[in-house]
Amino acid sequence: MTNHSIRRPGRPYTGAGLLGAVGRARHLGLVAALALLAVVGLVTVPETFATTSNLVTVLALAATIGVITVGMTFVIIGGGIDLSVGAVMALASVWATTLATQSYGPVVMVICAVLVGTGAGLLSGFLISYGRMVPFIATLAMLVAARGLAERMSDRRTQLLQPGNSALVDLSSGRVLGLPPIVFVFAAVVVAGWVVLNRTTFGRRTYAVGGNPEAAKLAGIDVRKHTMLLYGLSGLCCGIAAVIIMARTTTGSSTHGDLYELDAIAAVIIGGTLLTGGRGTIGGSILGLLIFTLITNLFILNGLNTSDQLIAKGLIIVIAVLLQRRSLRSRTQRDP
Amino acid sequence: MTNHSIRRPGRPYTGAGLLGAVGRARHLGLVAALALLAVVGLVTVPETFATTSNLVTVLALAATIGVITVGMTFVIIGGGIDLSVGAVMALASVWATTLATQSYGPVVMVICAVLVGTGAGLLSGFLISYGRMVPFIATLAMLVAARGLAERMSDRRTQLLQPGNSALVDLSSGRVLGLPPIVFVFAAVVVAGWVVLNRTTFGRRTYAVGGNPEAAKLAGIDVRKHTMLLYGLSGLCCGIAAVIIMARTTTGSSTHGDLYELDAIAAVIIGGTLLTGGRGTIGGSILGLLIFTLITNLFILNGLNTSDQLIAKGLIIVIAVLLQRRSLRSRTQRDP
Amino acid sequence: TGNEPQAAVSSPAPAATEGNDVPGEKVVIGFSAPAADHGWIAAIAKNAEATAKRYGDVEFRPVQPTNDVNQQISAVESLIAAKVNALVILPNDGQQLNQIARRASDAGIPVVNLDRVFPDKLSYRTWIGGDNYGMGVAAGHYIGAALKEKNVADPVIVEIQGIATLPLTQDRSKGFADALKTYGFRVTAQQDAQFTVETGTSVASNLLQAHKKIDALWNHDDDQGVGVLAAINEAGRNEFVMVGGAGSANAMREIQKPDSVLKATVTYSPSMASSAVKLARLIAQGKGMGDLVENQVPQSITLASETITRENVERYLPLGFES
Amino acid sequence: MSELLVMRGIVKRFPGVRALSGVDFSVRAGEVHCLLGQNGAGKSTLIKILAGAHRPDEGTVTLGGEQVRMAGPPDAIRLGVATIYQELDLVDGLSVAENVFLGHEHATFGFTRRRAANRAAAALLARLGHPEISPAMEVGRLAPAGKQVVSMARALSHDARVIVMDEPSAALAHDEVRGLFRVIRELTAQGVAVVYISHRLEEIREIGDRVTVLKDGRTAAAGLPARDTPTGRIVSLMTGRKVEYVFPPRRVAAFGAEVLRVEDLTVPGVCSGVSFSVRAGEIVGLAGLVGSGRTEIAEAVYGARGSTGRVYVDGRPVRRGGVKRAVKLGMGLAPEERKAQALLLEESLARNITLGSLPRYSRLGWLDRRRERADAAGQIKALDIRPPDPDRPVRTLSGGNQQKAVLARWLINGRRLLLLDEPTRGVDVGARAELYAVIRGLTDAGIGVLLISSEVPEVLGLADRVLVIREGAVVHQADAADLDEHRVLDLVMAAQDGTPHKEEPGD
Ligand SMILES: Nc1ncnc2c1ncn2[C@@H]1O[C@H](COP(=O)(O)OP(=O)(O)OP(=O)(O)O)[C@@H](O)[C@H]1O
Ligand SMILES: Nc1ncnc2c1ncn2[C@@H]1O[C@H](COP(=O)(O)OP(=O)(O)OP(=O)(O)O)[C@@H](O)[C@H]1O
Ligand SMILES: [Mg+2]
Ligand SMILES: [Mg+2]
Repeated sequence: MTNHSIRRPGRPYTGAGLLGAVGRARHLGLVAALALLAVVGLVTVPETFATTSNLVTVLALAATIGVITVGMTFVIIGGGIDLSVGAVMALASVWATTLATQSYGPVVMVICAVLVGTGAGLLSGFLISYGRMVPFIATLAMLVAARGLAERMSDRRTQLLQPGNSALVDLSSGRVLGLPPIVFVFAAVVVAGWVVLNRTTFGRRTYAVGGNPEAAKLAGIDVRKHTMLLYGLSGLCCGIAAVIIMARTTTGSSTHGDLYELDAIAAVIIGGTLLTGGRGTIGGSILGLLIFTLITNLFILNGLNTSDQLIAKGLIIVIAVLLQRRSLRSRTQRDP
Repeated sequence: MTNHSIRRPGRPYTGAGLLGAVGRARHLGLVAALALLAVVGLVTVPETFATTSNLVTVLALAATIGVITVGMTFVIIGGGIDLSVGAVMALASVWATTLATQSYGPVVMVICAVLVGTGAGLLSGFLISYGRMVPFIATLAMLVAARGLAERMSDRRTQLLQPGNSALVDLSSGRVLGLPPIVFVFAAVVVAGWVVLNRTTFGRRTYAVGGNPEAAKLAGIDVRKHTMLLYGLSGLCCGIAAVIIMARTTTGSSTHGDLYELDAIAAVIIGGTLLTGGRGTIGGSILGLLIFTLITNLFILNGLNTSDQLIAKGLIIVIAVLLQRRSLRSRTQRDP
Repeated sequence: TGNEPQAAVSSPAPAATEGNDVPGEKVVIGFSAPAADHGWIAAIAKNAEATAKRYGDVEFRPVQPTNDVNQQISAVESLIAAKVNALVILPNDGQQLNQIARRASDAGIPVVNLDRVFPDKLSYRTWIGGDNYGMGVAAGHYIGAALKEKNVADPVIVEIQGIATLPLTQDRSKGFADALKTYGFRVTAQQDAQFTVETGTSVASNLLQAHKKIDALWNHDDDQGVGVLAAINEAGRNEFVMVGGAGSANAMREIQKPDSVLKATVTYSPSMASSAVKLARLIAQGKGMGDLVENQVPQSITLASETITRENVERYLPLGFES
Repeated sequence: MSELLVMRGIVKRFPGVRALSGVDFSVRAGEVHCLLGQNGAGKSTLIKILAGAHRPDEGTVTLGGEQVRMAGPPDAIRLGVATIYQELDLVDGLSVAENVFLGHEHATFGFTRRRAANRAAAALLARLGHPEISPAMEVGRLAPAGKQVVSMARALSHDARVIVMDEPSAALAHDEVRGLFRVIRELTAQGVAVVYISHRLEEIREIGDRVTVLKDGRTAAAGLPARDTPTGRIVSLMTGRKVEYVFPPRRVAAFGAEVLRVEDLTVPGVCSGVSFSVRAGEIVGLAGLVGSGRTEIAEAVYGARGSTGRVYVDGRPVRRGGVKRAVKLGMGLAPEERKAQALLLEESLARNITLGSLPRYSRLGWLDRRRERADAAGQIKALDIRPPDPDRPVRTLSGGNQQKAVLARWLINGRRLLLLDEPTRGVDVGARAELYAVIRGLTDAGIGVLLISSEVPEVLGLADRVLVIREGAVVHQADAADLDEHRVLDLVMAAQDGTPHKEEPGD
């Protein structure tokens, strides 16, 4: 309508077409860090780094935590945190690989994993929104309980996929357009997450609930229900991640996903999402995750020794964040 | 003037005398949970639970994380978080047990551990306050780097205390008034922490820095310096914890303190300190920690297996928090 | 105990294998193992590397050790992509890494499976590892015999496991229980630790409270054993016999002390990593094992679990790894 | 008389905005110097520079004849400049005394002397006329007015030469402002210079000596006599045009059907047995003192607060189901603390405006962002929100414009009933007149309005009917035309000795 009249000239309306550009600017530091890592890869291990198979490896490795990171981004933008992701993924993988479930075939297994994940997420969400528990504690309790339950169910053993269910394994070892299907699953989750966050009322409400829950409530948003759904969403992502990890390892196990919560949260925060909620992007989280994955990959290719890797990783995190901060600061200057 | 007319009667301001009572009421849920655990202990394992030696064991177990929890309470009240505590403790223990350090005797070892801890803490603090890094990320980087450095220094071996330095071990196996000295160290740190938090300008300013950094800045407080010092304090506590763990295990090792950060943060939060900063008590954190330690003790006394322990632990956390929430709600009624 | 000067890499002197040690064609050996976050695994990684370095014809390519299966899969993938001549893999979990090992084998890369076994024999060329069940059996026999000798009836036997979710832990416990059964004994209490000193201390100090009188204690791992011993000393307890596991140099020195509760340890030697690298080299170069008649390296080699006591400890000390 | 404080050519730029572009400002010892200007004129920015919280890009500050350069708030405090900020700058978790002395505690070797601090704080509070506030009480448990008093006590706690007050009366009730003025007179008698910012012209007339007017980051006029300058001149200096500071005419036509009906509403411990109704096209004002429970009544009506009793919108009950149902039935609330309760500060203006009406722009959850923006832009234009940039984060808007954004949220959404809690708090004269017109315009469109305001003239001028609330009960109800300011003040402050005020039937 008459929008052009009220826009300040020098500051173009960030419409859909420009969103990319803004996104790029916002994540400049991350992209720079990623590029830097790529250059390091090309210089140190030119013959292995830039091969298709290595890139596929990186993406396949990123897929599991990547899917979880998408859910985590929602939860953190919504002002919460989910420590239970790794454990819930493990529980879902164990539940889906019990002999009873396996007897129904791969489709039921996938449904089972997704349902278990979503259910566990909704339960955490219920404790948080209706039980008024602090997210940190509620999801910590869920972490502990889900691992315990997974150990019980599996009798602490690794549960192999039955030969009849090898269709699931094809998700990882098969190739579609030269890529393993799990990479497409990962991509689909990322795209879906982006769309939901940026193009739907659910996403818009997520920012509101995280940014100012009181205001959201008074604006007529059912903050509690929404909060519960956010954790349900995170659980759903854990269920999908469980399918990926089953495909990759051909097993369900209570040990899967150990400390994934830290990696996922770190990726989200490096990606520029605030732990206080209300701000953040899926793109940033995924960039953050790719940086972590690429660091690992480079270390592997270069055969660095672990202790040095850890030290280097610490330094790289600091540098990436300082880079990003610099690029942010130059955009929005602050007072002293 | 006529102001009394504008206050509705019947709604008195909580005066000084009542503050204590409120404080006690604040931890009612925790005390109840602790009492409940004690009752469970007395009923299920009467002959072993209430013995002096078992209580000493619980206290000695609590000592390491307990000391760390005190520092963590400061950091969290100050609006931050410190993920590096376990790793910094490990680094301090390794540094203090290198042959070079050990050759100077136990006093130098203790000083070394404390200095290393404080130094690492100050470095994190510097990155956060002057480098403007998010605390989660800066201390995660410190976690990773400190573990790596500890592994390097120790060449991934467990470093035993030399026979000449067994004075350090006496801290744990000796007895003063029937208790091992580390319990007194623990108590001293708790008392010192309480005094600093409640009776010094540093402590009171910590609430201001965490609760409303903008207001603190406008009141003339050097928020950045204070923030850095908070992490230094947390590091100092890690150094002291390193001394305790060296005394208890007779070793320094890069594997010490794995996941202590989660336990310490959980204890602080269960104790009623808000992750958003500005509120919290040392007493609550210590109660929270004792609950955790007692749970583990009870489980082992009862011969429960770890999987069941995990499930039960999850449930107990939920119950303890819900109990506490109930006791809180009855004090300050809120809107739905 | 990294304070002592590093003992020589624990691998048997290359006496009879002289012929095999002469340089052959150049081979690249990839190596992947869990994160070296405790002494035994650290010794594995060190032994493998040191052994490889002694051969001019071996290019050793270790990848980032990790405790995350997902990452180990990627690490092995990258080794396959790099077309190494042979792979030595100590998987975090044999079943979870089976698929990727199988892919390596299918790609024509011989896999030497170290320690934790792949369920599918098509996934590896040769398996070499310790005998976890046998370890439990050895510990059970030592304890059983000791208690029988003292004529203890209905003894309190305590077991401190390593990481409970590992199949090897379950094997060890089963062997232990089976051996004890032959004496009419059973395990009174069982708790698991994490293979680290500190978890050893906390689990042990709680267990010592749960049982005011103990007759025997088996601790699966000498690394966490340092912590277990610290807890025992702290509690001032010495009424029982303790047996360790793995055979660290530190445990052996402890066994040498007459007043120590640690009376024995059952071996699970990280020297297997040295052997695994040697085997990988031989396989890649198409050689057999010198002492054997066959032209090729055997399909599986199980190390014996030996019991080290004060009587024979001198002999084993040089083989002990520094935890 | 010589100037104690002189600020010359002050320029301050924020990213994308020039908040101040050359301000001159000077204050004498012992005077009350009022700073006036529209929302966003740069008043707060100027005094933040004076307080050391912002560093000026250009310009000089001279204090007592010496040019000073302040690196941060501590420098300003040391030089004798104490400030009461517009945004409450207290720490909820600390006690009253600790807040008062934050940054300059009573301490020996770092150990606090709490008894001394409490005594000193109690003395300051008594001086401010609030001996009932306990120094040991946690500030988080105080009502906004109490917090404002603590802020003032903090400013007094410094031995200041200049005390700056940025809208100190915004959260205060009528009689509390009186107490504030008494303190200000004491201060000026001692030779302290007071810089006083307020949007209430009557206050300026009463307490001010001289007036400086800011407009668009420049000094429009300096050193005008506060009492004698005609209102019209001040307003036109501020706004650049002539604004009639009058209330729009009431509707004479009959009101429509009952939009809101409240029966026997009880919030435990706050109010009991409150019944009233609002008709279409009617503005019902709630008059009362701070703490009389008006906010709670509005929140309970809105479903945001646990209560018993019955609430109907257009005859349909609103109970259980909370705010969501209230919004669905056509209610909208503009809460009292806009930053804490209404705004997503980091989000854009447009997104804040459409927050209450997302379902309007969604089909199966999918957002029609084009229509959303268009509507938001329409409201920005209609309410003249400045700057009219829908993408600007709300955080960077001035207080009055933020308030307009909150109103816009509900205007966009075709409400049946609006609950406005202190809608003009912190809003400048010009914008205020616009808001009055907007609110009146709403009723012309058949919307019912429940208006809460601590400014009695505002309630009387804008409302059609007034309910007087005292201690959580409706003590009087009458047409606004039948009441005057004195009568209302009598009613709200009546002593508790069984006052003879009878409840009169409405209309
Ligand atoms: N931190 C900031 N970042 C960007 N812009 C700012 C910032 N602070 C203030 N501004 C802008 O500077 C201008 C002056 O704001 P200021 O708060 O000084 O106005 P004011 O006169 O105090 O208004 P009010 O009467 O509403 O309080 C406004 O346009 C505001 O949007
Ligand atoms: N969440 C709360 N907890 C405890 N007391 C509260 C709470 N909210 C308000 N109060 C108290 O309830 C009383 C009524 O407050 P309310 O805000 O309704 O007054 P009001 O008439 O709206 O005044 P104002 O002009 O400040 O809006 C006050 O004494 C206030 O301190
Ligand atoms: Mg202002
Ligand atoms: Mg109010």
